[in-house]
Amino acid sequence: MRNSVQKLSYLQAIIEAEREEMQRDENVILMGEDIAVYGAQSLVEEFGEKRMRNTPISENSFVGVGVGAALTGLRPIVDLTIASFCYLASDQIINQAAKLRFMTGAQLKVPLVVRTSTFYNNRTAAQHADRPYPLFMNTPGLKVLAPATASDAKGLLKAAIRDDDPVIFFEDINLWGKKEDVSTDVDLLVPIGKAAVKRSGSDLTIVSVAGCLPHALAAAEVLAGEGINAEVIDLRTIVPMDKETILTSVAKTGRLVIVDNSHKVGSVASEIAAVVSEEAFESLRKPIQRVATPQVHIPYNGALEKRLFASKDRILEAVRVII
Amino acid sequence: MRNSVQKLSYLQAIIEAEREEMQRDENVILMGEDIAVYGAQSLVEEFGEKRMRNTPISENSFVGVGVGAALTGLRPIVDLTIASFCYLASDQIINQAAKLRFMTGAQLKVPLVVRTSTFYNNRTAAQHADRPYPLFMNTPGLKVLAPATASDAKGLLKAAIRDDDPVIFFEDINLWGKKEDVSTDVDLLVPIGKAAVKRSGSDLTIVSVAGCLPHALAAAEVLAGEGINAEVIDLRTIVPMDKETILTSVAKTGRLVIVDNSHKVGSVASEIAAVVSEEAFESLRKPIQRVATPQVHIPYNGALEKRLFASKDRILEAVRVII
Amino acid sequence: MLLIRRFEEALIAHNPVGHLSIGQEGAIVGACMALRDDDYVTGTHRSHGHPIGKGADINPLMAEVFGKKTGICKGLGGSMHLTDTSRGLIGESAIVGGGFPIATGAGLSIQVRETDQVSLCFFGDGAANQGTFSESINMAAIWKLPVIYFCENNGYAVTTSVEKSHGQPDIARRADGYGIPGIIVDGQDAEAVHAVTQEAVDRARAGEGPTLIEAKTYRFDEHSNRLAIPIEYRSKEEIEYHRNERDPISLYRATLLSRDLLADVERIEQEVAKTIDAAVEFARESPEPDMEDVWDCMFSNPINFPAYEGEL
Amino acid sequence: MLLIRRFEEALIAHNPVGHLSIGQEGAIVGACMALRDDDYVTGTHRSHGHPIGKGADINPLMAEVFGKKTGICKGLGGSMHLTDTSRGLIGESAIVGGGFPIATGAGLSIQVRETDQVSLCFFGDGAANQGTFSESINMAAIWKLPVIYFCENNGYAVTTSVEKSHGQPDIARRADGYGIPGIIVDGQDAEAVHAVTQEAVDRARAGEGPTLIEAKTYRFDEHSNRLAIPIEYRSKEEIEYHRNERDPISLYRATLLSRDLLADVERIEQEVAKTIDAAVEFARESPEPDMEDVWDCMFSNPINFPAYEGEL
Ligand SMILES: Cc1ncc(C[n+]2csc(CCOP(=O)(O)OP(=O)(O)O)c2C)c(N)n1
Ligand SMILES: Cc1ncc(C[n+]2csc(CCOP(=O)(O)OP(=O)(O)O)c2C)c(N)n1
Ligand SMILES: [Mg+2]
Ligand SMILES: [Mg+2]
Repeated sequence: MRNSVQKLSYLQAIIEAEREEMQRDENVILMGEDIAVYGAQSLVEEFGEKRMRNTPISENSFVGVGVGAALTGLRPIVDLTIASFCYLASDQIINQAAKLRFMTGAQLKVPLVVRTSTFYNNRTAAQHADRPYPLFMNTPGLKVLAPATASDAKGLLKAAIRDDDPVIFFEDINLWGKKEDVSTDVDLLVPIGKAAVKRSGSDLTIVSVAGCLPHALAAAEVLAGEGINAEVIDLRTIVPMDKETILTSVAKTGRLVIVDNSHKVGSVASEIAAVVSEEAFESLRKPIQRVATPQVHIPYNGALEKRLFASKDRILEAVRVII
Repeated sequence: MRNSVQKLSYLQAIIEAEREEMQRDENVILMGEDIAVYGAQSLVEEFGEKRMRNTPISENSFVGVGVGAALTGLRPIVDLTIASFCYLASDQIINQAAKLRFMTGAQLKVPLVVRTSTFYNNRTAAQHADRPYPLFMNTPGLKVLAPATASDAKGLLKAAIRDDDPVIFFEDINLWGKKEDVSTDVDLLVPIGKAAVKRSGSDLTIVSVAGCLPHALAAAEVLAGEGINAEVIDLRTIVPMDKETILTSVAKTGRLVIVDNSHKVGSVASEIAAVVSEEAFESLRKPIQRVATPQVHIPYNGALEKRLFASKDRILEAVRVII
Repeated sequence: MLLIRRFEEALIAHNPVGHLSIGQEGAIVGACMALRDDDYVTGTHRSHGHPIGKGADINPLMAEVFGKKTGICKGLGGSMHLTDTSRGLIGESAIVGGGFPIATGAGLSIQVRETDQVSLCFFGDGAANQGTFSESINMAAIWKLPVIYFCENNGYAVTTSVEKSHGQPDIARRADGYGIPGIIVDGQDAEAVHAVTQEAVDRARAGEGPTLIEAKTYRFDEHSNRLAIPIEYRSKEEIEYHRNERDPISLYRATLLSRDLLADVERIEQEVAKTIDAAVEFARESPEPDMEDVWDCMFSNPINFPAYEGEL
Repeated sequence: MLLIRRFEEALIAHNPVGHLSIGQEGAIVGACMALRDDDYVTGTHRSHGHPIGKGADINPLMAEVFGKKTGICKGLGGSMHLTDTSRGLIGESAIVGGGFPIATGAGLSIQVRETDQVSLCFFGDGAANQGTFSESINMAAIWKLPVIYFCENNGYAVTTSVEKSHGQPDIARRADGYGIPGIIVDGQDAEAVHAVTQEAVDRARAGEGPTLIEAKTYRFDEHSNRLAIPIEYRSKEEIEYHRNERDPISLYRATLLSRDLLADVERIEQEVAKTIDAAVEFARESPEPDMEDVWDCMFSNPINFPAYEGEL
């Protein structure tokens, strides 16, 4: 089995990661609302209600229950389903999960994983369409992941479950259905804190955050047709950020476009821009371009909604400004 | 009375702003825990329990009660006392206050003010010492204020109370006791969205966020002694950001130090750095320096805590790198 | 009731989006009948019934679900957020439990402004497990606010039954912990719902404080007609029983017929059909909203905020 | 009890920081007496009593309040966070209401790991108004978790009385809404507290689920000796009455004397005095923590996170 692969969608890869880790370690449990609905039905059958906890609609508390369980020997995965619900649980995530180890002088550890999905481009309107990476990026004590491929989703989630610190795992529902070959190696982890160079190039750097990757690659394809070689980096881990991979690329290309579906002000893109303009100032030849969501809420109307998020065309437009 | 002044501390100025606005408009009410304790005792005497609501310890709900009251004719000021409690109420602030006008196609408006104090440098440890400006900076639909002087505190709070949109008002307890002359003009508002140039200079720009101002001015003083003229800008309003004042200054000086007591990753300083490196790239002569709090929690030990926040020395150190 | 039913049946046929109230119309309409036009209402993700119950215009509601510029929320809010402020609606929260504080705040506003309005908060059984439920009810209790907390207990939150998610299954029984009355009523009997709600409204207007009402009702369709449910969490027999024996519309129709009102019933049925057809037509033919609407609806007072400049 | 009292009196004398439990020792110690060393406890901002009640070493507790490197939390947590995990403490939350979910999670962990431990959650009357109270208790009820929710009802949250902030004043009465037992006990009577807690612990260990206990107690001093209170929210007579007639230590001392235990009492009093003196000495002479401790305590597994490099 070591070297074989299976075709899995991004969501299936996540469920497989959970299955493998639950098989490996009986202290791994899963909690969330309607736990069987979002793909995990087979896990309920395999592991039973003791380890698969269907919670009441009490987000702050069931995340906190995860914290308490993590402090006392379990390794809970808590599914916050839709990322807009992070705001209901941010108290327990930030004031407790992120701080408890520190505040007890490292007497405690918090091996907790919070899964949550960004539900944009889905006509669910403003109260369901948040991409709140920046909320957690600013909080010390958390690791924040946002994979863009099925393999990374599996490998990063497994790494997160084995990690002794609290990890927030952002899924992108626009990728849930995307299939690819995923390794069946039960010990293959994707390292937390490492970005992936998905395409190398020397003319400009495109850093893609979370689900923006397909659009970044599509844009790079078009540019390649015009003889422009873009390097495409998939950030994968938001915190801790892999500055090295980004700075190395910008040192080579001197031009940077960052693609991020969070709201532009205070975005992940802003942080990357700040780091690069601080630490790679001398190599930057053109102003950094952020392709992000403008400061408006997400409308219900699907056509309007779509225009607010990353697309090949919006990326190309940004590239044209600096090429 | 129009042109007279009175000596008020920063906290007294806030209470005066509340008093004047409550006198002017009977729809202004105040809500919060132990409302009489933090300086507002005289308001309870003047306006009575009907308009001065002592709330139970239910942050998410009493902020939401403020939202509901704002939708239906009142102009509530909700005191969230300590900024670490923002995480308990971020659901109602972000999912409701910030979004309701938009989601109803502008049928509703939300004239709500949330006051909250950043309690750092006070030996209250990590669960009380947050400076969570970035949380709200990333959210469309909110205005975010952080005054650094008594006059601005008064004028901005009055502007916030008269504003028809939700406003988050960050106080800095390290400034609460600072006295200065404050105008008694009941109609003097400080405009939301305008930074203040506190000292002009041509050699470098220091942008100060919230309570960092005294340290920035002290650093500028030292630099002046060395013949270096720093321009010091007090941001005052975090959202909407007064890009123009910052960009104009950087166009002149070509050097920028940003001083911000939020955690560095995803800070207000990061956003300013991103904007400047995007829009004033050509005028920047040296890499932008962010003086912010590193990614660690705030320790109880007072001596250690102090070292994590802005100080004259830390600012000077950053200036030396680019001068 | 019929207007809600036909409205949603039209959605199933023409624009299958959203969370349907079919089966719950008796509770909704019974409650709304006890309210005046200027009373406030907050609702939920299952938002179609509440404005219809409060007498809102159908065309802008239908256009909203179609995402059109003529929608009551300009196509920005959508199926989970049919809010018509002209009928006292002040938000339909798709954040479960989000309405508790807002309805309570409206109650505070009424008390401070000294009007004799009331505020009614619709919520589901699942929502009762949000902390905002107890926090808000407690605040209304201490301040004696004119708020009616009205639970549409349809037995399930998505796939989770009340029995599996509540320490004990009667939500109204929690009222005693806050020192307020808690009342259980048959939600399939619109007149019974009307009667208990009227009592609570009278209490509220008299300054006697909040009431918690629990209407036992049932959702005939799936949680949302956009969500595939891979498990059987309730039996087919249970569903069939409710559809056949416990339909609030059939039950009320029978009541009306027993009162010799066949002619009126038939006239109303025809009128409703026409109204709905016209609304679908209106919604279909309406234009889409523009990006400018998106920017325009952000702020009342956009000092220094950028406006839309055609960049997207 | 006496150790808590003298610990805090030493703080008043030497390092006036924090929220004191003086007056509430009977409730704290009575509850802790029913617990084993390996049972879990979560506490509050009023954090000194809980670890002492659970039998923690005094020196590291004292050093922590002094902010020293030898403190139980290395001087990083401080007065509101005296957590000693070796005695089952898993956090003292200065976020009011923050302990409910955490204690509940410990209960879940016990159930999943199938040990016979229990988890006890100390909280104040004010904390009962946080949403986490009802959310967490409900979860413990549906899953029958071995959790004891133990309210130190001292009548006030800072300056706000229970009467002004709770729809009705008995917190234990809320238990019925979740289908679990709610018990009121005199918190100034340590033996009575012990008895009811022991019953709840036994129920929990037997798999019969959670219990809500409300101990009526009183805080003799101000909310915190760092906060100036500009209003008179409780009468001097009320305070004097409790200090004179309702001091749990005087009351228990009298009980012990009536049992002819004067010699033991005096020996304990002397031992306590010595322990406290030694702890103050220890705390004073201990070194301050370093910036390196701050960085070291951030992550278990700091892959790719920066370590301290002396920059501040
Ligand atoms: C805060 C929050 N958590 C979870 C959800 C997802 N969700 C939408 S509806 C629903 C069930 C609500 O159940 P109930 O309150 O009984 O209302 P019903 O759907 O039965 O009308 C859930 C869990 C949500 N929208 N908001
Ligand atoms: C979430 C939160 N809100 C407010 C506060 C401020 N605060 C600290 S203690 C306290 C009163 C708590 O009252 P109670 O639960 O009765 O505990 P007691 O202080 O009486 O022991 C308040 C309001 C806080 N620390 N956390
Ligand atoms: Mg339901
Ligand atoms: Mg108390």
